[in-house]
This record gives sequence, structure tokens and C-alpha cells, in this order.
Amino acid sequence: MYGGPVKIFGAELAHPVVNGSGTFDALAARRVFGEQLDARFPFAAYVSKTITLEPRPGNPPPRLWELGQGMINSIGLPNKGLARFIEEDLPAYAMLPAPLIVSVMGFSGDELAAAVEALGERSEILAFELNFSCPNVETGNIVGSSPEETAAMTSLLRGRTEKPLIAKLSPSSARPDQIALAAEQAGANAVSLINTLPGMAVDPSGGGPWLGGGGGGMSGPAVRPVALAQVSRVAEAVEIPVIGMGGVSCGRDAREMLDAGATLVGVGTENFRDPAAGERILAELRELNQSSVERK
Amino acid sequence: MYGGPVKIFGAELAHPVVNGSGTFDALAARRVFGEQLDARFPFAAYVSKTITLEPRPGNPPPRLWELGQGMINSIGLPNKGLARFIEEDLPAYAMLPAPLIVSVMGFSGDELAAAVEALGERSEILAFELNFSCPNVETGNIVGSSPEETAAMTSLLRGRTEKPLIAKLSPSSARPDQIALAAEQAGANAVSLINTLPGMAVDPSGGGPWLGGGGGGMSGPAVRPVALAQVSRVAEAVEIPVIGMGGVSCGRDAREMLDAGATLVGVGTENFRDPAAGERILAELRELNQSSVERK
Amino acid sequence: MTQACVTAPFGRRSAPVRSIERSGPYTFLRALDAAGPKPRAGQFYMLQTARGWGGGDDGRPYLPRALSFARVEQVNGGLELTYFLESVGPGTARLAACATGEELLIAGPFGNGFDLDRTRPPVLVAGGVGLAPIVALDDKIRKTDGARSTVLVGMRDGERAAAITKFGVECGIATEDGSAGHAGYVTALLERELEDGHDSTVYACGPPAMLEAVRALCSEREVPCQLALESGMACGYGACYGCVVPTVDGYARLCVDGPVLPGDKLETAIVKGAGH
Amino acid sequence: MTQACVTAPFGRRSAPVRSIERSGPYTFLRALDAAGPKPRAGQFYMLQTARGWGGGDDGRPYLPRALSFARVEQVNGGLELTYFLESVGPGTARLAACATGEELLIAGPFGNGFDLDRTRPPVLVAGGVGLAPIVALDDKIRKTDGARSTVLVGMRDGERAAAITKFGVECGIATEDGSAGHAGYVTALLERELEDGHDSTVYACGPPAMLEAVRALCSEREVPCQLALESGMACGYGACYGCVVPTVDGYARLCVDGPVLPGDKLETAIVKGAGH
Ligand SMILES: Cc1cc2nc3c(=O)[nH]c(=O)nc-3n(C[C@H](O)[C@H](O)[C@H](O)COP(=O)(O)OP(=O)(O)OC[C@H]3O[C@@H](n4cnc5c(N)ncnc54)[C@H](O)[C@@H]3O)c2cc1C
Ligand SMILES: Cc1cc2nc3c(=O)[nH]c(=O)nc-3n(C[C@H](O)[C@H](O)[C@H](O)COP(=O)(O)OP(=O)(O)OC[C@H]3O[C@@H](n4cnc5c(N)ncnc54)[C@H](O)[C@@H]3O)c2cc1C
Ligand SMILES: Cc1cc2nc3c(=O)[nH]c(=O)nc-3n(C[C@H](O)[C@H](O)[C@H](O)COP(=O)(O)O)c2cc1C
Ligand SMILES: Cc1cc2nc3c(=O)[nH]c(=O)nc-3n(C[C@H](O)[C@H](O)[C@H](O)COP(=O)(O)O)c2cc1C
Ligand code: FES
Ligand code: FES
Repeated sequence: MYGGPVKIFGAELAHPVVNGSGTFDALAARRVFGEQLDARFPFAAYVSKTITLEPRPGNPPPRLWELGQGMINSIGLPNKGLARFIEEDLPAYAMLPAPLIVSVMGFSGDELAAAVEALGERSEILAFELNFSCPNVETGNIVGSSPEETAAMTSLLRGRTEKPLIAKLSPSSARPDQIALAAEQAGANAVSLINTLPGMAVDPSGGGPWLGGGGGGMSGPAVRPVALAQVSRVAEAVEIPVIGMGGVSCGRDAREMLDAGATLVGVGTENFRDPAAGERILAELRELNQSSVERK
Repeated sequence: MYGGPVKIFGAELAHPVVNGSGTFDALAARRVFGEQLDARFPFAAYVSKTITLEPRPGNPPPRLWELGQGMINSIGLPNKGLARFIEEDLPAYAMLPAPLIVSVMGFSGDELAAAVEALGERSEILAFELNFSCPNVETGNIVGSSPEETAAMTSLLRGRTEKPLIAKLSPSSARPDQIALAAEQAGANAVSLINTLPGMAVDPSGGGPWLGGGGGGMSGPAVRPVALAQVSRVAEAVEIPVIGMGGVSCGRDAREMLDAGATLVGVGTENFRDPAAGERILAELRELNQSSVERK
Repeated sequence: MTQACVTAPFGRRSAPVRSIERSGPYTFLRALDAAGPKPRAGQFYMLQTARGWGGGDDGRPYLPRALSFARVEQVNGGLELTYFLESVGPGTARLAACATGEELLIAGPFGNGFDLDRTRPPVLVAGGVGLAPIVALDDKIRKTDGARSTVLVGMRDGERAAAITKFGVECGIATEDGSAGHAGYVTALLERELEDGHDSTVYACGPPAMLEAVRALCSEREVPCQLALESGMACGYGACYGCVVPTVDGYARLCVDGPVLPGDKLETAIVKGAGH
Repeated sequence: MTQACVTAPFGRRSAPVRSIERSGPYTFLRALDAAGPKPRAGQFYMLQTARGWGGGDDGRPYLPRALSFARVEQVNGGLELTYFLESVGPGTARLAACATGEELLIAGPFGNGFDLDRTRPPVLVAGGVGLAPIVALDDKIRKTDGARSTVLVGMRDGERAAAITKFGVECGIATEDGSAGHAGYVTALLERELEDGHDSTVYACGPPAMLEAVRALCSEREVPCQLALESGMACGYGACYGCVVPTVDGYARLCVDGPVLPGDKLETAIVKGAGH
């Protein structure tokens, strides 16, 4: 049965479709789409855009580059910082019709620990996603591509909250399974992958990088084969649940993620092409139950 | 000036366009296209398909999966083994109108060393490419994604031949620059990148991997942003020349590789769409000289 | 700037092409929106074709494309939206190649739209396809409010200037090649207009260099202006944070905080990567 | 099997569509090859359209597609090649949607082709689009050599059986739905044919299951057979090693060592991932 309720982190989610961090701003969407958004909220749990201790403006424009089957972004984690997140956004997120997963990132273990600690007992929050793998900030992807550093960071945070921790892994590794195992052994309750692949685009007017941040992160259908390979390899290695994402744009893609071993499926870039992508993908996934006799 | 002669490894190549290993079988092509192939040989140097000490049948079919902007292959390094390579292929390759670079791979240092040693003084050979990064054999990509192992392997081989060594790096790393530096310090005379990205495709008839080898390697325009990012990062880090490849399919793509710091540009998957891709890409690259005033 | 009071239907929806006309490099694309609310002048939609979106030389387009509506009319079955576009890349080329009856997928209306100040005479300035939201604003001022406006339009050449007569908008014209109206930039017309028009508000849309000239001029003359900017957009509804432009208050997402920004919020209207 | 004696022009070349006809699910696509040599029956070409190759739901097709030629005629300006295809995915769908005059890019002819044994009566067996190289071989036997052949064709249904009459090939027919000719598989016709045809050679092309039935039957009757197989191909000229099929001598690249293989080189004609 595809598309049914999922038990995870002691909660029951209505279905397995969630958003990828940073690909759906529920607060902006509610302003744009009004109350229909609540009635048709497309995700079983909502993952916030990654926040950091201090506010960040993000990278200078241009931040986007289109590919034939995806895009490269150099957003650079713009966010209002922890204090204003707690004051302004957390109450608003709490009113969403889906449990909240807060994505956090830090430029040091202490920074990350401070953020997790400050939020660690908030009842609005179901779980934390630890973004160990953002290619758009200097040190973003380094921690996550080392099993040792991923383990060290996870252990450090494990002591700061009772809430479930999801380690968002780096895709920049020949052994994502080892990174996932390191996170599991250090106390992570789930892993999510893949984050965007580091990539670059050249200014067509000649020379130099196009993106304001120099490089960026590639996402969308172009990265789906990489995501499937890593998700299936990781899911074989760990016992904890896997949140699989990368290029999912239809029900069939979601099914392939689930078949590869994911417990939840994240939808990212497809949200940009279709604001209700989550809803559509879930519907398509459920329709596949009818045709699931086809499966070997 | 784009597309002019290039000095490398003490030789002068007619231009910067070469093939990616395993994407152009010059001997088969000569049978299929006849003598025109020699007259219009599309590459300034010819890189052989990777050979191993022992013969290999390669992976079971299916070996191909098409993507919207590329493909995944699970070829698995079929080759006749060193002995028959020396006997049958080397004399034929020597008759090509372009210098020969032999790509070698081993399942242990000893194996690789034995192959390099056996070929190390052959005058038919300009240089060796050390394939540290094939995703289609069990241990293929592991060595290449570790700076330490890349350095160790390169050192070992450095002692076995006077000929230039090109380390073909793994793309599965957050720090390709460190891997490249490790190769350089261990005595490599050039690095080439990127090899295919590990990826997977699911059998559309439901469940299970499509490819006979389970996973495979992704190539073509879909991986070009990853290639550009890695090539530019590596080229900044090392002094030795960089052979840049990954998704190059037109003159503009080749120029972007060169601008990113590559000395030679490798053409891989595009050869499948156009047997004379190398010739066309070179012509397009040279045409860009006319419009190069546009450049900033 | 006040937030848009118009909320968009959630998701994207099917909108058939009712007609498509080409004139010179421009295309007038009319689509039936059966489900959307009446948009506000200056708002925009994200468009893609239901089939064959993709397939350019490099596989693009992949993301939907932002287009302002130029005209909206109540018709049988919903609203007829007129888009006005020039083919400058794979997305606009694909849209310009649509056939009547073909299915578009649209989302929107998005963005804030112009904030019409009814206390000051409106001067509308357009450059190229930037004419789209200016036609919409002019329609609103004249047809809805029954008021008057001054419209100044800059076009590259006579072919383009001739094409836009289809809109039937009364306007002053400047062409860069001098083949129609004033020979030069539309900002020369604006300069003349503002000589005795200190009490007006300027509403402008066009290429970055034009907008920047308008902004500088208005700032110098202390005339308030509202500029409809462009930037690369992936989503159009605030999800991606990709469309930011620098303002005096930091980066603003153009899709939700714009596309119309008051001139005094900008240090420059020229943003790397925006426009052509 | 001897190597093809026909070498292909190096690279891909432009070939305009001279005509395109559709009948039921089948398409007859005729293209002008101004530069290529006369191909051998059983050889194939790699085809793509010059524009709009790509843009299916998942962005495909990206690689060229292998198609056997069904007929070749000398015309003004070169050779007219007839391809016979069924739309089964993005590549064949795009080819089937071509317009007359549209530009194809073709490379080839590739592969070995059938190795006609003139000392034994030829029995030709086709299934579905596998008819293409069989028509070519029949043309060669009848028109070029002025000899005789027996052609047996299996089709899924009456619509398909009707469509192929356009080729004007005299043949025995089997349809799976019984709407024309023998009700059932073409191998039943072959079985009957071979009852007193021990001295013939069988040449066959069709879906894997059919080829396997032909192979097994011929092996049992000790009749030599040549099977034109299919497998996924990226390049068509030996570059990618992607098209291998297992033979008694190990993997063979179907594009250069085939597509025609002697039945006795195969343990089975069914290869995972090949055919539909
Ligand atoms: C709010 C808003 C309203 C608009 N209204 C209109 C309108 O009414 N009419 C109209 O004609 N236009 C309008 N535009 C502009 C329109 O959206 C763009 O012209 C369109 O998106 C261009 O798409 P394209 O595929 O045709 O060109 P693209 O190829 O996307 O070209 C756009 C620019 O992007 C750059 N570029 C080149 N390659 C790439 C790549 N691979 N990835 C990313 N960027 C690349 C180049 O600088 C190029 O000039 C509006 C834009 C906005 C933001
Ligand atoms: C030598 C030779 C000669 C041929 N001659 C003819 C001929 O004369 N007439 C004719 O009609 N056909 C012929 N074919 C077959 C033809 O080449 C294929 O039907 C065609 O390539 C299918 O392409 P497609 O895009 O339409 O379908 P595809 O989508 O490529 O479907 C082909 C099969 O590939 C699988 N598949 C699905 N998705 C993917 C994916 N993403 N990547 C890879 N595989 C996938 C499926 O199993 C599917 O059934 C020949 C093939 C060969 C090898
Ligand atoms: C514009 C954009 C912004 C993103 N921001 C974040 C982020 O803030 N934190 C994070 O962990 N991942 C971020 N991601 C990564 C996505 O959550 C997801 O891992 C990735 O895009 C792959 O999924 P997709 O192909 O479905 O987009 C971002 C991706 C995009 C495209
Ligand atoms: C079918 C195929 C076979 C390949 N075989 C080899 C190989 O034997 N050795 C090797 O080092 N790289 C091999 N590669 C990798 C290419 O040389 C190249 O690094 C990669 O494909 C990226 O370039 P591209 O996108 O232009 O194809 C192969 C790639 C493909 C597609
Ligand atoms: S276009 Fe995505 S946030 Fe504005
Ligand atoms: S199709 Fe590439 S080797 Fe046969």
C-alpha cells in the first residue's frame, strides 16, 4: 500500500510526503494562497527552511540557474536568525495543519548546539533536521561528507534535546552508507538525503560564474538517479528511517524512493513548478496502488 | 585563442579535445567508418577504454538507462586483459593518427603496478590514465574518493614508469581539490575529472534495479554543472594540468571547461549521439574565437 | 507597499489558449482562466505549457516563466488574460509557439501589483515587453476608474512600435532607431513630462537600464515612482528565495515583496542576472 | 558471421523527411540520404530529429534511436530510406510525429546485416516492427537477385495486419486476435513451413519471445537461422559497450557483431531490457 499513514518519531503522519527544507515557505504560501493552503496542506509534516543562530542575508543575486532537468541554486541560507525565528515564525508554524520539523545549521558545533538547545523543549516542534550538507555556505558540505565529523556533531547535539534528530547527509561521498551509519551510531533518529549536489554555471555573457555565490546546489530530476542510488545504499545500511528526496516530481518517482527503502519522501524543486506538487504526487502515488499488481 | 595546439607531457597536441575513456572505441570505429576515421580523427590524443590485468566480461545487460539529459551506464569495464591488449590492440592503436593514453585500473595496488610496469616503456604510449573512480566495479570509486588512498596508489605507480601519469579522480567528494592535491604531491602529472556519478534506475516494470550491475554511472549534460564545479575547484588547487570532462556536447561547453581551468577537454557521452562529436566540438570552439570579443 | 489583497488559487491550473497573434518579434497570447480571481495591474502569473515544456537545445525550459498580464476581460467561462511577450529564450519561445486550444498550466496571480495613488496624476512609462503591466494599469485607470493617465512607451524599432498599436493604448512613443515618435530613449519623454509634472506619480516597467534611468530621474525630481522589476524566478510564490533584489532594507523576494517596488527603496534598478 | 562490408560515412548527417504515412499504430517514415552508401538488408541507422529531440515527460529522448531500414530506393539526390516503426516510447513517438521536410540526423548504416545463403531456400519470419529488415531482405532476394522467398508475418491484430499491406510483400499472415490469416503466433506458420523445408535457412526479426521460439524450433529441426535481435543502444557503432547480448562466445556488442546473430550462437534470444 503506497501513500498510507506512517508512524515515525512516535507520531503518526497522514502519509509519507513531506517537503524538502528550503523549498516551500509555508508562511509566504499562506499569504499568497490564503486559507486554501491550510485546507489542502500538501505535506504530512512541514520542514522549515534551515535556520542559523545569527541572521543571514543569503547570497547575492543571481541565485538561480535553470537546467534542462532541474536547477542550480545559490540561495545561501537567508534567515532571520534564531531569536526572530522563535518570536515570529514558530507561533505561525505552530498553526500549520502538519507537525513541524525545524532545520538547523551552524558554523560550529557550539552554534548548532545553542540553536538546538534553545528550541529543544518547544512543544511546537516534532523533530530537528540537522543540515550537515548545504553547498552554499563555505563549510556547509564538509562536515556532512565525513563520517567522523557527522558522528561528532550528532553526538554533541544528541545531548541537548530529547527530540528526534534527523541528519541531512551530504551527497558528496562515495560511501553515503558509512556517513549514515556514523549518524545512526551517534544517536540520530533518522537520516534524510540527498541535499543538492555542488555544481556551477558559467555566465553566458562570457567568463566567470553566473551565480552570486560562485557555485551552487543542483536539484530536480537531473539528480534523481544519484538520490535513488544513495537512498537505497543508505537504507540497506541503517535501521533508522530514511527520508528520501532528490528530483521527485510524480507519484512514480515517490514510489521508487519508497521502494528504495525510504520511509518518507521529500519533494523539493517540483514545488516550484507546481505549488500543490505534494498533493498531486500523493494522489498519483495512491493511484499506483491500483496498478501495483504489475510489480514483480 | 580557443582550440589551438596544446603542449602537454612533453608533446604538442594539435588541439585540446580528447575523448573520455570508454566512450569511443577507435578500433571498432575504424571497422565501421573505414579510412575516413583516420583522415578525420576527432581527438588530439586517444584515451583507451580502461584495461585490467585479467580479462573481464563486464556487467550483465541491461547496461544502459537513458535520462532526459544524459544516461546511466553499467558497462563494468569489459576488456580482454593486459596480455591480449598488448598483443592485439596496442599495435592497432599505434597506427592511430593521435598519441595514445592508456587507461588502467586494478583491484589492488599490485595489479595496477603490474599493468603499468608491463606497459611502462612501450613507445606506443604517451601517458597512462589511472582510473581511480569507476562506479561500476565493487571497489572502483572508493580509492579515488580518498585523498590518502589516491596518494598511496599514485606513489606506488610513480615508481614503475617514467611516463606521465594522469589520475582520474572520483566525483564523489566534497573536496575534489584535496584529492587532486594528493595525486599531485604523489607524483601525478595531470588529473582528469569527472568520471561518472554513481546513480541508479528502477525497472519500470516494477521494483528492482534496471541495470544489470545494480547501480551505474551517470554522464552527459545532466552532470555538467557538477563537472564544472569540480574542474574549477581542482584547477585552482593544483599546478599540474587538468583534463576536464563531463557533459561537454558543444563548443560553448568546451570553452566553459577551458575557462574553468582545464588544459584539455574530454568528450564522452556526446560521442554516442554524434560519432564525429569531437570534430564538431573543436570546430565550434574555434568559431568562438570570432565572438570572443563578447567575453568580459 | 501594501501586500496584494488578491490571493491566488492554490496550485497550478489548466488554461486553454484562446488565441495567439504574432506581430514582429512580439506575441499576444490570450488564455482562459476559468478559476482565478481578477488580478491587480502589475501582478503576474507563472506559465508553462502542459506538453512539450522542455526540449530546447539544452533541454530547457524546465521551470515555469513569469509573465505579467497585460489585459484582463470577463468572458464566458472566466477571465481572458492577455499576455504580451517577446521570445528571448527557450521558455518564451515555447510560449510563443503555442497553438490555439493548447493547454497552458498557470499559477497566480502573484505579487503585489501597482499601488495606484489616486491623488496624483499617473505617468506610465514602458519599455519593450515592460508594456504589459502598463497596459493593465492604464486599463484600470481609464476603463475602471474612468480617469486619465499619461503613457510613454519606448521601443527598440519601428516594427515593435507598430506591433503595440494592437493594444489601442494612447501613448507617446520613442524609438531607439528613430523610426517612430521621438528618436531615442523613452526617458527623454519622461523628462519633458516631469518638467511641469512634479505632482505626478510615475509607474514604470521595462529593461533594467530604463528602470534605473527612471528611478534616477524621479529621485532627482523628487517624484514618487513605482518600478515593476524583473528577476529570475523559480517559483513565483515565495518558496525558493531565488528572486531577490537588493533594496535599502536588504534583499527582497521580488515575487512576494514585488515585482513593484517604490523607487526610493532601491539604490539601483540594475540587478545582475535580471533582464536581457 | 562475416563483418559488414558496407562502411558508414563518419559522423551523423542531415536527412530530410520525404514523406511520412501513418496506418494504425505504424508509421512509414521516408528520408533522403544524400551521402550514404547502399545499406545491406538487416543493417540499421541511428536516428534523431534535428530539433525538439527531448522534451518528453522525463525530458527524453536524449540518445538517438536504432531503426532498421525496410526499403531502399535510388532516387534523385541519393537514397530514399523507408523506416517502419511503432511508437512505443518518447523516441519513436517523436520520430512518428515528424513532418514532411523536417530534418533528421542519421548515422549509419551500422551492423552486419543478414548473410544470405543463396544455396538454401530462404524463409523469412517477421513479428510486428521486426518486419522492417525482413522487407529489406525480401526486396533483395526478389528484386535484386530475382529469386524466391517465403515470408511469414505475425501481427498482433487486424489493424496491424492491414497496415503492412502497404509494403506489397507477398506473405503468409498470422494474427494473435485471429482477425486475419492464421489465428495465433507466426511460429505456427513456420512450423508448418519447416515440415518439408529442412533444406531452408530461416531469417527472422521480431520481439524477443518470437525470436526465441524461432530459435528453439530451428535448433530442434536443425535448420540454420539468422536472428536480427534488439537491445538498448546508445551509440550504434561499438563505442559504448552498452548493447551486449550473451552468446555462447560471451557477450557480443549487438551493434557491431550483430544485430543479426546465427541462432546457434545463442542460448536464448530473450535478453533482459530488450524489446517491449
Ligand atoms: C514579474 C515578472 C513579469 C514579467 N512579465 C513579462 C511579460 O509580461 N512579458 C515578457 O515577455 N516577459 C516578462 N517577464 C520576463 C520573462 O519572465 C523572461 O523573459 C523569461 O523568463 C525568459 O525565459 P526564456 O526561457 O525565454 O529565456 P531564458 O533563457 O530564461 O533567458 C533569460 C535570461 O536568463 C539568462 N540565462 C541564460 N541561460 C540560462 C540558464 N540556463 N538558466 C538561467 N538563466 C539563464 C540569460 O541572462 C537570459 O538572458 C517577466 C518577468 C518577471 C519576473
Ligand atoms: C538494430 C535495431 C533495429 C531496430 N529497428 C527497428 C525498426 O525498424 N522499427 C522499430 O519500430 N523499432 C526498431 N528497433 C527498436 C527501437 O530502436 C526501439 O523501439 C526504440 O529505441 C524505443 O525508443 P523509445 O524512446 O520509443 O522507447 P523507450 O522509452 O526507449 O522504450 C524502450 C524500452 O526501454 C525501457 N525504458 C523505459 N524507460 C527507459 C529509460 N529511461 N531509459 C532506458 N530504457 C527505458 C523500457 O523497457 C521500454 O520498453 C530497433 C532496435 C534495434 C536495436
Ligand atoms: C532553492 C532551494 C533551497 C534549498 N534550501 C535548503 C535549505 O535551506 N536546507 C536544506 O537542508 N536543504 C535545502 N535545499 C535542498 C532540498 O531540501 C533538497 O534536499 C534538494 O533540493 C533535493 O531535492 P529536489 O531535487 O526534490 O529539490 C534547497 C533546495 C533548493 C532547490
Ligand atoms: C558508456 C561509458 C563507459 C565509460 N567507460 C569508462 C572507462 O572505461 N574508464 C573511465 O575512466 N571512464 C569511463 N567512462 C567515463 C567517461 O570517460 C567520462 O569520464 C564520463 O562519462 C563523463 O563525461 P561525459 O559526460 O562527457 O560522458 C565511461 C562513460 C560512459 C558513458
Ligand atoms: S521566485 Fe521563488 S521566492 Fe521568488
Ligand atoms: S550501441 Fe554502443 S556499443 Fe553497441
